[in-house]
Amino acid sequence: MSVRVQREDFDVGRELESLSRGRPGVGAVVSFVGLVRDMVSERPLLALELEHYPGMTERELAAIDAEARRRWPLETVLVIHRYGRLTPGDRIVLVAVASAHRNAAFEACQFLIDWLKTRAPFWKSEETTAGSHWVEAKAADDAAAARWGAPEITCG
Amino acid sequence: MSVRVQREDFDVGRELESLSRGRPGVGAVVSFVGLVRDMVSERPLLALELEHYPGMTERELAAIDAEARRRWPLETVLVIHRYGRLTPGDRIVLVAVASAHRNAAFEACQFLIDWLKTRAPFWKSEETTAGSHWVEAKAADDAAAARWGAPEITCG
Amino acid sequence: MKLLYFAWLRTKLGLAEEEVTLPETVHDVADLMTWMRDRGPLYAAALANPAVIRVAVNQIYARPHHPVTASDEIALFPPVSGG
Amino acid sequence: MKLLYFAWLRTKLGLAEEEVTLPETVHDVADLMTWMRDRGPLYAAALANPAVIRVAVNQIYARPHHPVTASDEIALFPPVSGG
Repeated sequence: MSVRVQREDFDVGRELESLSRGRPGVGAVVSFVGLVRDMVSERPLLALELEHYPGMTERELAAIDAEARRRWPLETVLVIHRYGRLTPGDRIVLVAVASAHRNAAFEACQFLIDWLKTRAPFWKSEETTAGSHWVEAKAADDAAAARWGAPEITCG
Repeated sequence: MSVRVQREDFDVGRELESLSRGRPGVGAVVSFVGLVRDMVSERPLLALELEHYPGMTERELAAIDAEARRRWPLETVLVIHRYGRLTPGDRIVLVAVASAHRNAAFEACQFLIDWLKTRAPFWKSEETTAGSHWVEAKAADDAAAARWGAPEITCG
Repeated sequence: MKLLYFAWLRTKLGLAEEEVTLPETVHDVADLMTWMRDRGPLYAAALANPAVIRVAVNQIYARPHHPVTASDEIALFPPVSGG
Repeated sequence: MKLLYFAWLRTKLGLAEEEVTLPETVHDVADLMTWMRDRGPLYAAALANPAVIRVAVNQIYARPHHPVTASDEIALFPPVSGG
């Protein structure tokens, strides 16, 4: 497993290639790339500021990764998440999974990004012409994570 | 939409980049890469020979692509499938989908490869130390395609 | 009428394509399959199990009652195994 | 005890972290939240709605009855929005 939290961009082709190189049992590589869109709430987005909790982020991503490996037979898992200032078109996150068969790779990749979105301590602040505001967690993301039986994390 | 049937390898990073470049509404790119594995039926695989039906292949892939766009709101779809002689570790197929949101991209990508596997006129011949033999269609692939309500294609 | 064969159907028959004159008795895909099996033991053996034969008429999958005409390109092949 | 704040909790409180002496009344996360709200109107306002506050003890999500000690690193933050 491999988890990276970084300010810099990443090379998707090189990263995906590394998932299967030297692993002749890999028959399927499924990946998700999340990108900054140009519009939010019908306003042009100028920039996104991604804050995170160093230490806990890596720990939580490693836990999500371990959970995926417990559920599916995977050869390799890679999660790269950026932080800092990003602008429309920039890559935010890469989740990639290599497995012998495609169904495990698809399911695990979707599981990883669903859990990451509800558990990994990242917060987005959006800068538009109307100013900056913190992005609220989405009910749709909670619902997506709930499909996989995610544990609750409210503090009450 | 873009469909390519070719003998040559492809550059995954470059292809994925092209899916979102100049399309600022893209928030998610999901891709599947299929690779030649080194073992088949517990024997080392020496090579794979991929035959196809030129003309019908492109037509069928375009139809699968159109069906995906009818079902999900997608920005871009790309399917590249190789033919000819391939050896373990080689890439066989790339299916990639760009969309505003990740769920549509994941579902459409999985749909595309499931339908491709049961409808696109490609046939694999496997060469092992025991000789060459034609790969039979897999019941698991039929089942995967049936999830999406694939039309029957038996001739009776 | 142009007939194309792929994968093990091609190797069993020993040919990738042939031109045939459409017999008057053949009006649809089912008729064609019946006629093909009568063309000799090689055809009869290769086409014995309809469950493992797919037919495309002019590059589109065709069911048994799909009509066929002299100008059609007809392909016969096993279930596909790409991807 | 080290307290960390992130995202709008950090901007509302106007600080990213602080060292506090663990009061004797605080034994778990729920106690901590109660005590925090009594630290002044800024804290009371920022922590008014527990549904939008997550707590991590030593970088692991913690429920209300999770114990807290003087040597812990405790982080308070809103629901996450990465990915």
